[in-house]
Amino acid sequence: MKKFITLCCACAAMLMLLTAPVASAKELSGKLEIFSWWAGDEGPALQALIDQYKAANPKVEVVNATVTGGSGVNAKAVLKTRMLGGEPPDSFQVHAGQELIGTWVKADRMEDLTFLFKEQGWEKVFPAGLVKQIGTDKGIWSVPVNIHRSNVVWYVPENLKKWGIAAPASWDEFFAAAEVLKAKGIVPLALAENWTINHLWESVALSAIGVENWEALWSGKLAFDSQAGVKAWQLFGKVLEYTNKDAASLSWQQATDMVVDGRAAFNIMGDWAAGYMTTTKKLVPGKDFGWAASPGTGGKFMFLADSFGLPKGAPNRDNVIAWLTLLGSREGSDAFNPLKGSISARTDSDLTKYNVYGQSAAADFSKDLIVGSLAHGVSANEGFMNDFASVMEMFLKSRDAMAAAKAAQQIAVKNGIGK
Amino acid sequence: MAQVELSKVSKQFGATKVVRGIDLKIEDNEFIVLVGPSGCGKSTVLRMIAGLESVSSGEIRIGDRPVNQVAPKDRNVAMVFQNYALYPHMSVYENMAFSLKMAKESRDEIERKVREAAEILELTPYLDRKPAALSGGQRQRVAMGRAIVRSPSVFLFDEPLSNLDAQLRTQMRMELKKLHLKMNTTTIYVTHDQIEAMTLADRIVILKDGEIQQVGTPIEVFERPVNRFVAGFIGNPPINMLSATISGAGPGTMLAMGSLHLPIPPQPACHDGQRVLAGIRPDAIEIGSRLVGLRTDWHVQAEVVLAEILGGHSLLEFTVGDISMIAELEGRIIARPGEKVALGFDLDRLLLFDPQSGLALR
Amino acid sequence: MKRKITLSTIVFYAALILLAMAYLLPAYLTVITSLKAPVDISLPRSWEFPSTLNLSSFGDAFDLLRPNIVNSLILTVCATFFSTVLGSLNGYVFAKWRFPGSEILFTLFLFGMFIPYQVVLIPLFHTLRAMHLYGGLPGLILAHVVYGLPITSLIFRNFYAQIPDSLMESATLDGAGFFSIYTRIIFPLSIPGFVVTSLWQFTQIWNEFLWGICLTRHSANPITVGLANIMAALPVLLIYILLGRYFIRGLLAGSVKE
Amino acid sequence: MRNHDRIKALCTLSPSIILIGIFVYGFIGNTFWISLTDWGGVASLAENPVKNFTGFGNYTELFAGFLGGSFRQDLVNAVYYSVSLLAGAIGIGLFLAVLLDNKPVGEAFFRTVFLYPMSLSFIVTGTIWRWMLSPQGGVNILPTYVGLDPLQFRWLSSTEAVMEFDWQNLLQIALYILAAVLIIWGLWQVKQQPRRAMSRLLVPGVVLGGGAWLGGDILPKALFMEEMHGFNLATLGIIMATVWQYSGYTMALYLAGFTGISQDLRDAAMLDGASSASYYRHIALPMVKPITISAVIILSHISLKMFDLIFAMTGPDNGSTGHPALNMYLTTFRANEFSRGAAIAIILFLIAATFIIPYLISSYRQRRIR
Repeated sequence: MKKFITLCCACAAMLMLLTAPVASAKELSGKLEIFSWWAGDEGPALQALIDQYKAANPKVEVVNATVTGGSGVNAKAVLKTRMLGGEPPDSFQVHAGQELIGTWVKADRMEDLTFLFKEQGWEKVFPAGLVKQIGTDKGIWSVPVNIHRSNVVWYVPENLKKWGIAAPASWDEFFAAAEVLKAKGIVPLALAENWTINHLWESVALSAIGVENWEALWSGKLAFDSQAGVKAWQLFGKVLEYTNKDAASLSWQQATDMVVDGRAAFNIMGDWAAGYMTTTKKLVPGKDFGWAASPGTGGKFMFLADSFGLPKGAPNRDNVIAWLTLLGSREGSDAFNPLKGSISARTDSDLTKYNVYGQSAAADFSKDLIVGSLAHGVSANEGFMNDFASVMEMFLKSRDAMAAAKAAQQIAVKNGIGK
Repeated sequence: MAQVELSKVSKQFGATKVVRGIDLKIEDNEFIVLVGPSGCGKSTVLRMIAGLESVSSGEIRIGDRPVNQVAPKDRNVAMVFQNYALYPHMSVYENMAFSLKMAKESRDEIERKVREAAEILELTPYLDRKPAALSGGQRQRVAMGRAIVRSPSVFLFDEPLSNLDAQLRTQMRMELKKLHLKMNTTTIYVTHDQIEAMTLADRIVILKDGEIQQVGTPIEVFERPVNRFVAGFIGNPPINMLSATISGAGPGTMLAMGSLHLPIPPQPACHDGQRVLAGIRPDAIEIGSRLVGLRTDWHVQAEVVLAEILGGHSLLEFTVGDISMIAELEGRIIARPGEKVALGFDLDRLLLFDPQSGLALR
Repeated sequence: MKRKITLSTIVFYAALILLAMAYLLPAYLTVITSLKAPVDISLPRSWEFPSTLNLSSFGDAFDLLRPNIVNSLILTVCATFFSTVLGSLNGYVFAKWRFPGSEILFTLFLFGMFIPYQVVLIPLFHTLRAMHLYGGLPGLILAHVVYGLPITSLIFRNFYAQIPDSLMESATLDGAGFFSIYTRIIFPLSIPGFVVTSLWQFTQIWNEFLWGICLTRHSANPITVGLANIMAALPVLLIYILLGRYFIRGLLAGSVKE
Repeated sequence: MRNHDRIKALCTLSPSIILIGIFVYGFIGNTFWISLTDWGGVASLAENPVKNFTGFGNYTELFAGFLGGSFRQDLVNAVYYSVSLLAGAIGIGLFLAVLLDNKPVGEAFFRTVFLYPMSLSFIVTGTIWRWMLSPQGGVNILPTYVGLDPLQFRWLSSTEAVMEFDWQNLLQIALYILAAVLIIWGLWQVKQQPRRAMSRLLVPGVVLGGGAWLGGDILPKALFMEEMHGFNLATLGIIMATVWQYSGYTMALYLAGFTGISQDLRDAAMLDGASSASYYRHIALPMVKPITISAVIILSHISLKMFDLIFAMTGPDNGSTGHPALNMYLTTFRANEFSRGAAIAIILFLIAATFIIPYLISSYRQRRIR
């Protein structure tokens, strides 16, 4: 049976390889505008994809429209004005999950891509859990290009050895280690500007309430101000005590620098930090820096994924379909992800192309329990995300777990979480 | 060649009446000077003639043509402004040529007219200069040149000399007069300087509060002012104005000013005991050898307050009894304060005014 | 006369130099940071000189930003041109051709200078969309021209108010009308006004961010959007230094005389 | 007579009138209308989004609602921010102008140094100052170069606040402020018109203040719970950056004003025995009062629409340095609450209007007199 599936996959792959030249034989021309926030460090990865696309479709002029700005805040705003202005880009980057469904699918702005998934056989090569995040009962709405892991703790092994501690598997272990570090004048946990605080919250909350409760929260089955919800905030409050006080004025890179420079012991950040440390800081993964699942989340993989969709009214529909086909292909995926520092969303990627970290993440992805990230648009819609920032702000000021939990429940109701 | 006629011309800005029903006829080739204190409406009259202000009521005619509705450029008038209004970005030549250019005259014609005007005004060497590179007097001449080139039927001058220093002003005043004699164009000239008015005008129009007080030749307005205002406004140093009482009549008429009693010529317009204002021009007071020509009962002993020598003539401030006056005297008077001198009044030139209405009594 | 060096002169110059240094610090930081290689950049050593000079970030930034620089130049030049020309005509009317209600109208114009751009953002892109101008440079130019009108009209009005009325009257007597007075007398005299206004507009438009990001598609993004620090600041800085004195005069004309 | 030209003048103006009419007044009206609807939520980005009229719901939500807390803090920030910016930029600008007015050697150089920040984009300024004020680098470590300990202040991330008040008592506080304004105004007027000052200003002021103090408990509360807002110390960094950028501008304004004062006047003051300080205090400053007024107007306008600088310096979600203009952007384009964003924009606009309308009216009157 398994063999049969593998065969099918191989056939599909063959077919795809065959169809690709067919597509270019159609001689696509005109333009293709790709809208994303991948500038700077992430630019080369996107460029690799574009280069492949250009090679296959030399007559198409690719417009690489990037809008800079932390985790796409600007890009999302620009995208909205463009959609409202009736000028959708041909294809745009969007986080898989509620950021896609809650905003664009609900507003009926996307084209159903089920046909493409069927044609390419993607329903089999992408993990079902992931396809669930980009689809509704009415269709599948985007093509995922990568998987990032959110719950990773980063450290420098040499430093830990020097300080006489180990990477903590639970928060209790962390607190014990933190006391040691504090006495040495080392910041136990490096933190940066606000969105990274949300990022930390999701890792802490996941460890506090577990996978089932986490999913129950977002399906509306568990209230935010339930006992579990309050527990998450309490633990989070305790963790915050071990972070640097100047967090809000640092970028996430600067927080990572603190770990690299030995000013801090740990940093919880998505695995793009691995990309930053290897590419920009020229460090060797596994040797110069180490990683583990964030405390209390071993065996759990909190993911976020970038995906591209086809908006209704896209000016160059055929070119977009060729683009999406490339994104979903194994070749495209394996060209992009090693550079981006993420892993492929496909279950059949060529792991030899990835570095040590990528290989370990891919291994985890295939065996761990998968949950969606809050901070990166998987679990909740944008309205909730925006209001959650206010709640977080309130909590940072008051440190009142009960009040924060209650507030979170209110905004969940307001924004229709689980509906 | 044009006469200018104003009939019942008024101007109102909102509720304020600036000009109140003026009637004035200016003859062809005449040089008319409008004088009056500031705010009397003289500039407004000029600007209405130019067409820069609309007329609230009444009519203005230039030549025989009513011009109330005629655009300024079509009135064939030229104006010289107080600040000259030279276009700073144009050379002297271009400044003078501008109106001709606007009137679409041919290049040769413009060249000829500008050269001619420049010749008259001795501006030929400066034709390429910008106004900023000229002296005050030269700028003044360019402003005049700009007016001349159009050979307008009426010249309008709005205090053209007030921005010049005293010496230059006298010189330009004379040039202006000579120019008028040469060009023979109807000229309307506004000033608040009565010396300019006296020296330039064929006839002077004295305005106050938007109304004409008197129109007349310089001598007329000086010697026979129609009211106290004109008498006081014209003449420098100003007329000595004293309250007085008339007594007697006919040949025995006497004038009492304080403790001073003087016989005066018969005043048919006055009656015995009438209170009047007596005006004695400073130059109607004599001293020394010039006393000989005066009746002896017009001689008085005066006490010197201050004597000022102004070159060829002198000003003497003095008291007689309890009244004090100023005299303008020929020659250099050297007198110490407190010194007694003999003076004489030429009471043939005495001017009498009604203290209430201010009108001349004659 | 030779200045005596007194204690107060020393204090005076010390204060001046210290302040100048404080003002220059951020510039110093920017320059040395942009000369460092990425590995070299770290917070605790932010004030130190780069260990090796690295000019590549300039080249990289320039390559990356070339289209944005071109967009910004087109945008800034066009918008500055139209808004100053219109502003000059408006200022001419407001200063020299007053009519009943013109002062109220002018005040209503000025009001547009003070509205926060956020207030008009949503209707603005709806309107541009309806006009088929959304996304490209023409739409952005239109927006900058319109919202530049109040300030340019104000600067020119104040500038023209200084030109004596007698110049206008003289030209009227010389036979010039509304447009010929403008083209032959007023316009040639307003070169300094144009310099001042264009500089103001140039700076404003070049530096504007919110609309740049919200009203254009990628290919029309101005430089602030495709930003890299020092590159975005340089042209303005250069122009500014060269024409500094006009700049100051312009600021004054726009704000003081009112 | 000149009707022909008048018509030409009006025609010249008409394109601008139409453009300003639509783009300024029409758009403000449109935004106001949007703020009265419920345009927002999940389907707000549909081709033809549903918009229902809801009256002033968005406004009450912002001022008294549960989730308006961050907006309220932003509003308080904006007030403190504006006041500090005015004080800082005008104070320093004036000081610099006085220094340069004394014609030091290299005046042109110094003037350029102080003015150059003004030509930068806020995005640039923000990025530079983010570096300058990072706690482990920038100005904090400057003292180490002269052998001192580094500063520990967290410029942009401090969560401390001073001068806090409870938004719940908004009404009472508003009454206090009103009373204070009346009393101060009254004291100022008491010399010229004692009776009017007493009856119209002082007495009502005292009554109002006393009433608010005594009856504080019965006044309706703005919120259902306590909510403290104050001057967040983290905004100090933003204020410093803005002052850095704009004090040169006020300096230029004042400097030009000082240069415009005739040398005669200055000489006269010196002969009258005025010291340098009292010359500025009694002669120069009163003479450049219109400059102060326009600087206040321009700076408060800038501080009210502050968006890019904060965005670049502390990022979008840093609550303690938030600002209504930034909040509007996030509410509209991240939370998709278009009507709420419009309401924030209108509130911003109204605040700006309270500054600007009196200024425009007075300048209009001045022009009419002329």
